[in-house]
Amino acid sequence: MSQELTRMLDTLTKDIAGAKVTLKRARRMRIDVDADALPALLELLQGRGSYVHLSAISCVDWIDDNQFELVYHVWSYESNSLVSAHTRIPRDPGVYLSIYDLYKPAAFFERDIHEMFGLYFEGSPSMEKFILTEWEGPPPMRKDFDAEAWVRDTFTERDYNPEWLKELTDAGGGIAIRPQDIRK
Amino acid sequence: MNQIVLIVVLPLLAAFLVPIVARMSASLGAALGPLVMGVCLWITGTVAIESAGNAFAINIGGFMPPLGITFFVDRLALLFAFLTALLVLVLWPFQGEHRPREHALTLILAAASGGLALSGDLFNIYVFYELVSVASFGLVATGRRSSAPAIRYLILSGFGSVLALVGIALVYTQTGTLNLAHLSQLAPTHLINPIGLAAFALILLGVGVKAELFPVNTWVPEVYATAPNRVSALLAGLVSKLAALVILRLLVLVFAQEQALLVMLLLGLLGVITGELAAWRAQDMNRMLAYSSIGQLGMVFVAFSIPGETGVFAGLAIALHHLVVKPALFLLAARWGGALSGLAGAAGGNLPAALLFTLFALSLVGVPPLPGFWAKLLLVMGLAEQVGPLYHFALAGILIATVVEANYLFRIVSTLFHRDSPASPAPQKHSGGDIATAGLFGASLIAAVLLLIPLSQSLKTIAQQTADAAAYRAVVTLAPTTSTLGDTQ
Amino acid sequence: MIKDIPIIAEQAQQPRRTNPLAHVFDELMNFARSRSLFMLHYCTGCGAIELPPAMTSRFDMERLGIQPMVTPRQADILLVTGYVSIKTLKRIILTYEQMGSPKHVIGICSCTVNGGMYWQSYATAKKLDEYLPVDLYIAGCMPRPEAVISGLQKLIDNIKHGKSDNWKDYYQRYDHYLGNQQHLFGNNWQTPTDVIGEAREYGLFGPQTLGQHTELLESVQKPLQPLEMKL
Amino acid sequence: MTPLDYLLLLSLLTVVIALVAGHRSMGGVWLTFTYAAQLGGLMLMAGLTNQPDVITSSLSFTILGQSLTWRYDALSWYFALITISAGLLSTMYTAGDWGEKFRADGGNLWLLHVAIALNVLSMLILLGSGDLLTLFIGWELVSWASFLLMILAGGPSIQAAIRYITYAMGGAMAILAGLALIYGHTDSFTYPAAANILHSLSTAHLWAPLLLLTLGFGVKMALLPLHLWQAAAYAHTPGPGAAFLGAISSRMGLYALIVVLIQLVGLVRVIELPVLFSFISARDVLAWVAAFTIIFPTFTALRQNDARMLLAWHGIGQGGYMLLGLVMGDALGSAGGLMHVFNHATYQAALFFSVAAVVYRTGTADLNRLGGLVARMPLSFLAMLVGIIGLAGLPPMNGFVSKWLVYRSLMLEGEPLLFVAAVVGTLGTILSVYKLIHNMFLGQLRVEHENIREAPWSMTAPMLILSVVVFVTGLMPGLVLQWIAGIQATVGLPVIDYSLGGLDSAQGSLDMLWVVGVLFAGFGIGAVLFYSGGRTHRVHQLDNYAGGHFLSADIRYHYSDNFYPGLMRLIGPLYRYSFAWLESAVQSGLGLLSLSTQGFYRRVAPANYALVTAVLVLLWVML
Amino acid sequence: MDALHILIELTLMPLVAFVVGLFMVLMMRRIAARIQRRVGPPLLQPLYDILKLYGKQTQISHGILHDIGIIMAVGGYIAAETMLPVPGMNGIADKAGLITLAYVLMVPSLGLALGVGQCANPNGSIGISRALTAMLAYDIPFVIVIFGVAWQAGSNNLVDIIALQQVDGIASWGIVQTPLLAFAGLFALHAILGKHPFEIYIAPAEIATGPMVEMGGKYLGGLFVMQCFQLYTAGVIYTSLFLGGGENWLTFLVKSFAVVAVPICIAYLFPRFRTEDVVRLVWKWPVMLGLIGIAFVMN
Repeated sequence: MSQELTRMLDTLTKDIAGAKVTLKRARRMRIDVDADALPALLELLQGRGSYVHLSAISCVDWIDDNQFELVYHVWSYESNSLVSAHTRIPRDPGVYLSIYDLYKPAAFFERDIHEMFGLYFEGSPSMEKFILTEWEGPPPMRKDFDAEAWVRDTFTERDYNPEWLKELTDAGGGIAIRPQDIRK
Repeated sequence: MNQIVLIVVLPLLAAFLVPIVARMSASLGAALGPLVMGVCLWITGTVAIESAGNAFAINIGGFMPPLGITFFVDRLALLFAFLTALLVLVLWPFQGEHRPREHALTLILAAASGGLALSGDLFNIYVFYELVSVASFGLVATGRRSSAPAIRYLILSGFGSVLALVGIALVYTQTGTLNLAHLSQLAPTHLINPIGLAAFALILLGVGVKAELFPVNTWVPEVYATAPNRVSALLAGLVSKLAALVILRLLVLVFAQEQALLVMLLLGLLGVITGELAAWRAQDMNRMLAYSSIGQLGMVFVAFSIPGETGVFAGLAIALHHLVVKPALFLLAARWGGALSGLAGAAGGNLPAALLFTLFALSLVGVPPLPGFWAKLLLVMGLAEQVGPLYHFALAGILIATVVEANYLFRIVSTLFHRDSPASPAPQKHSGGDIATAGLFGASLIAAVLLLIPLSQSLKTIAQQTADAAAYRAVVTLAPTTSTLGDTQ
Repeated sequence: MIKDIPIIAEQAQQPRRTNPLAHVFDELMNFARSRSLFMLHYCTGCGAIELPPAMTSRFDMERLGIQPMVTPRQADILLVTGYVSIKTLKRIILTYEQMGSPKHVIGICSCTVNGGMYWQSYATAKKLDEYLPVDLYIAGCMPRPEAVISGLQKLIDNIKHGKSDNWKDYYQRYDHYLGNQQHLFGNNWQTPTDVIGEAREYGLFGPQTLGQHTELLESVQKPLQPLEMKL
Repeated sequence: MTPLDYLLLLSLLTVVIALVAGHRSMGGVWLTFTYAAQLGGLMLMAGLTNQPDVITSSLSFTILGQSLTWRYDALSWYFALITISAGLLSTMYTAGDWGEKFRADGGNLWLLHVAIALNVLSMLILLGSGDLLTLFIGWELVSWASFLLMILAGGPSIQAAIRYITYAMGGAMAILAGLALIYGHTDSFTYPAAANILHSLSTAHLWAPLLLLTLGFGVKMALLPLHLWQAAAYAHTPGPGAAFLGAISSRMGLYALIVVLIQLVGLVRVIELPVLFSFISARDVLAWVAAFTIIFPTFTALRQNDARMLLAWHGIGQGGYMLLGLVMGDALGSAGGLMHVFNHATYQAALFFSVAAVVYRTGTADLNRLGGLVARMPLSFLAMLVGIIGLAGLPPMNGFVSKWLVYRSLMLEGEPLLFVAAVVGTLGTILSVYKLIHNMFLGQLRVEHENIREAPWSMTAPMLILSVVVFVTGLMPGLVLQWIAGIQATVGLPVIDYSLGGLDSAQGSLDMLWVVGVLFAGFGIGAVLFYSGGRTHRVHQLDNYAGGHFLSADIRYHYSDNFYPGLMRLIGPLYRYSFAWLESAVQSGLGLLSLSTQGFYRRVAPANYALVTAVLVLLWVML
Repeated sequence: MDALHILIELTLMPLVAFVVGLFMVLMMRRIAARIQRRVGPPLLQPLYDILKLYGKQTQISHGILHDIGIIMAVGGYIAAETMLPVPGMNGIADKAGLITLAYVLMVPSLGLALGVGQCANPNGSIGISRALTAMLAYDIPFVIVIFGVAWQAGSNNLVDIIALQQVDGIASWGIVQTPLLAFAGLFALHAILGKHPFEIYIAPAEIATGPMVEMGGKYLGGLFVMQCFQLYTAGVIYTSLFLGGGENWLTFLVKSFAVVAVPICIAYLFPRFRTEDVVRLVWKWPVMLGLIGIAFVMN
């Protein structure tokens, strides 16, 4: 079954340059594809491969590679299988195409990704604030955003050194942070 | 007092003179007709004063009835002669297209109408009736759109004449006389039978054509809608009443029998109901007025079908009221043709006309204290006094018809006064003459309210005199031979 | 487990009324207050799940005169049961300000104390008492019903002895709280409740009721005047 | 010259002044004074309420053999009092700023003044009718005067007025037929003759005139199923005109019914009169008609979204209480029914005034476009509050007393179902009037109404006067009951044993002085309790619980549309079977008939008819 | 002397009502607790609640009508209590009668409705809309019962009705004489109390306690006082109509508490009905039984 699926996908993507189909698990395939070929791939998947349901779009910040990885999870109700289309785009300028015209639910996912990663999707119906209506800072899920530093800047810490804890610490117990865990 | 004959003769003469005179001098030709009618008016007035309410008979050429031509002059006849002259004068076609012809026809109509009011024998009545037909046919045909309706009118009218003639013939075969007084003497013995009744029915249907009696009135809406409004006013106001007057005379003097009354009642009631119902859905004002006229005339017939003086009283009251109101309404309708919805807001430019219309509508519906109410009250009282389900049925029919009448009339009134309608092309203003004439009618209506008590009394006297067949017989001195013939049979 | 948070500012302690009758009356009212606590449990996080057991047959809060209520107008205690995201905090402040004084705030779960397991999240407020005068924290992740009830009893004791007047602190140091709120929510922050007006009405002014933050508030706020009847 | 002549002359003078000066800005003020003079003239006749006496007018005619006379007795006096007062207050209301605005908006103020003056005059004439003919004449005058008042606003009122006049003419013709039947038996229109003949008629013969007259007068009272015209006709009349109509106009039907049913036929006879082929009596029929008149219009009012329509529908419903009380025929019921006429006039006028004031300020009476006005128009609110308490029939207002009398009578007469029907009506009224006051005056004030002000004094004064009357006559119903007792003595009903506070009876008395006193003492204690609590702080209306949501002025935080969804889910489907189908059926039937008769007249070959008829007649004659 | 006497009565009757009402509220909460296997509140809990609410230091008002609403709600009940005869005191019962009482009892609801309206909170308005609908439902069986009892007694004076029932013991009680009416009355009483399953107009989780949504401090305190009066009134009316009133204070109180206990015991076993279901239910069974009861009475 899975073999058939892979074969089917291979056939489907043979025209798309650089598309690589991998079987992750039963009924779970991964396709790596170039950024400029992704819309074509999704169109094929939706139109000919019966992957009509966009489950989610996820984003990974590969800060070391200076790339965002976008993963489009599409589901087929006919073959009951999930295809994750992986593509990578440069972090800078962080602009990509919207697939709103293929999958309407993409609007929400893209808006969310825009809010969390600062990635801009051209053609998406709305790039307004979505959930973080109060948030003024940088996109919080980017790896170059240091949440802890932000928290330290924004909030004060509570010093909590009651007597009973002191006794425990003196006795060698209590909360201890290993030296390598302490962030500068 | 014999000069009363002149009211028939003079207009007739003038009618023949008018074309000639008009050829010589247009203005004189135009003035001749009104002048003659004025003279008639004056004659009638003097005769009325001289006779002081007493009836008298005139035998034309000195021949005694039943052989000669008899004019019978009582209060009713004088009243109608007077009203004829007055109405013709008031509704004189000052601005017609073919003036001499119209004037001549109008004069003939006046003469014939006067004759109808005065005639004392059936044959003359038939002759004058025919004359009226001819004149009115001519007048109707002067309208631009009225040729087809006029022909229908002619056919129906002719058919009616035939029926009436057959009826008269039947009467003659039964009695050998056509003098009303004589017939009145002979009726109890000769005409209270199926043949007499048949004669009555035929005459009723025949004369009924003019009187807008139920089944023979189908010409009415079309003719009134297309004829010049002054002609419609004359026909609806005057001619129909004269025809009704003839029927009244016959009913009182000759055919005073139950079945005859019954036929009248039925046909009258049908007239009321169909007329008012048809008017309810009428789409233009002239037709609506025509249908309404049918209804009102039906009411007159219902009233006449009440035996005795009450019925005459009520019928006369309704007829006179209608005679005042309907011509005025037709005059007002002159510039309010076309679809009723087009009249929205017409009161804006024409407030007097709209107010007059409202007044007449109120009176027509019978709102106290306007005369229409009292006339209707008389009818209601008369019907209520009668026993028999048919009379009560008629009462119900008339009252329901009144409701329908109120609805459609006041739908129009509200349309007239509708203020915030989209700007439709404003209807033309009425000519001053029409408004003035209608105003005259309105004023007379108001005057009637103020003079209600004396008016009602004099009308009651007229009704008494009219309903008294014996007095009629007493006035007309019959030739001895025929009277003995009547006695012996 | 349960520790008092000391009142942050020294309060302008109201002088005890000298009239013995008034004293008795005050004591009576304090007692009645302590025995009748209507709570509004603002279910922000996981701690809310521990409240139903505390209310129902096993533990039965009603023994202590504690009843759940649904609107802030009726409530005396605001129970904040779990992490407080910044968005939620706005609603909590709105709700708190709509409650009638004397009112008490109880922070339940560690998250309200110092952020708990969300200590480094950009989305949650860490210390509730920076924004609202918290009377009592019930720490734990999550505290069990016994702990909740024990905490409530502690609060009852405090109220009975007239020691739980933190709500006055909100009026008296409004500028401080407002400053913290503005720090988090931006300069346009405004609640529909006119706290300064209330403080003025009830004579609850303190030295820090007004300050630079309230000035900022007054410069941006939309009108809050009640609708007076006009003839 | 008798006092009645003075009164009628004064009324005529009012009409003349309205005609001459109605368009002037001071015209309204002068008219107000003339109405006051009329009231004074009426007070000259106040002695009528003490003894069963009659004041005749020196005006009388004899037309067509019938004499027309006019006279006043206690009944006429009572109704005239309400009529003139309604005219007075309506004109007072119109005289000031309302009239100016009405004129500025393109209304015909002159016509409004004339119409109200004509209405008052015609009603006074009707109330003075001394025989059946004058009754009918007065009736017609009243009908057409109301028609004038209804139609003068133009616009949607025209449809309503036409509908009204059709119903009214139908009613008038039914009356005329009834009178004709009586006349057919007596040849006279005088009351004694009519009473004689009505007493001697057999049951079967009595039914026809009775039915016709009741139907005819019932149209004006808007008894079911002849009620469809009223609400729209009244509601679309301009403000004070609607108040006037709502206060008194349809009560003329009740007056005439009292004259016919009680004075002429005698209530005892009506009570015993059996319905043919059944086991119920005429009273049962009337009482159930009244009961349905209470219920259906009241629940129709519940669905209205226009304040004026809502009030107008209630006006119909309240008419049912009057008739219901009257046909019970005992002292309590008839007193309740009669007193309700006064009470209804007072609170209904106050309500219409209040609504008109709101329309004056806001330009709408749509219940979904108002709200929160109590902060801006407190006096109008007060008038409406008093009015709705009266309308709903709750203590301490006068509406309670009259309804109490009706309830009590129904209890004593042993009519449980009617009693329940009456209570259902009251409960429906409470629901509906709460919706009215809530949607207009309570709840959220809309942004666009932030800056409106209270209506001017010329408008608030009449409503406050009425509010005071509503309260005072609720506190001391004896003031009105003394007139009622006079009427009962005059028309031959059992006389109520009243006291200043209400009623003394062994089977349960009512003393409003005590009830109201205790109620207000209760309020006093409540107030003491309330104000002994902590100080209150007034807050902005947006400082409101919304589940933590931040409210802003542009968010409509107000509950107005479909106010009783639960109830409507249950009884909503029943509204589909309304009486409108009856009317439309009659209308389309008439249309069909009309079409066919027109078809008859459109035939091309008319002579055929003549021929056919001639042949038919001849056949009939021969056979 | 007479005036003084009646003044004392008028003062005492509401006071008694309030105190008894407090205990009725306590009983209600205790019963509810016991049904749910809880301990329930202490003895003076209702009093504590009221004291605390009146003693709130900041209270918000939405306008004068908000205040007047509460005053009317409490004051109306205070007035109504003087029309309910208790052993030894008749108050103004013979000047008002049953119908008046029934209508005076609507005044507090109206006052409350006005106050809630001024709050400009739709939850409150929705609550009032439902409460009024419920009133439309339960008042019909209630007036049927009133009619039946008044007809049976030949008077609508509560004093007479009570006296008639005390003529010969239990046999002359309304509940024995007219059991159907008594049952319909109990049904109506349950609905009047507005406890489950008829408490859709409160619906805490849905419309945030409806009419009470903006009521805090002494406003809510006033409503708590009103609840005391309400329970008392309901219990005493029913006792007077069907249980022969009170021969003495002991039996009077026992009967009244017993009457209130019945619906409460039933109430906490049920979830709640929707509005239209309340109307449908109440218009069906108690109305039917009441009418049958009247049919029996009137024969």
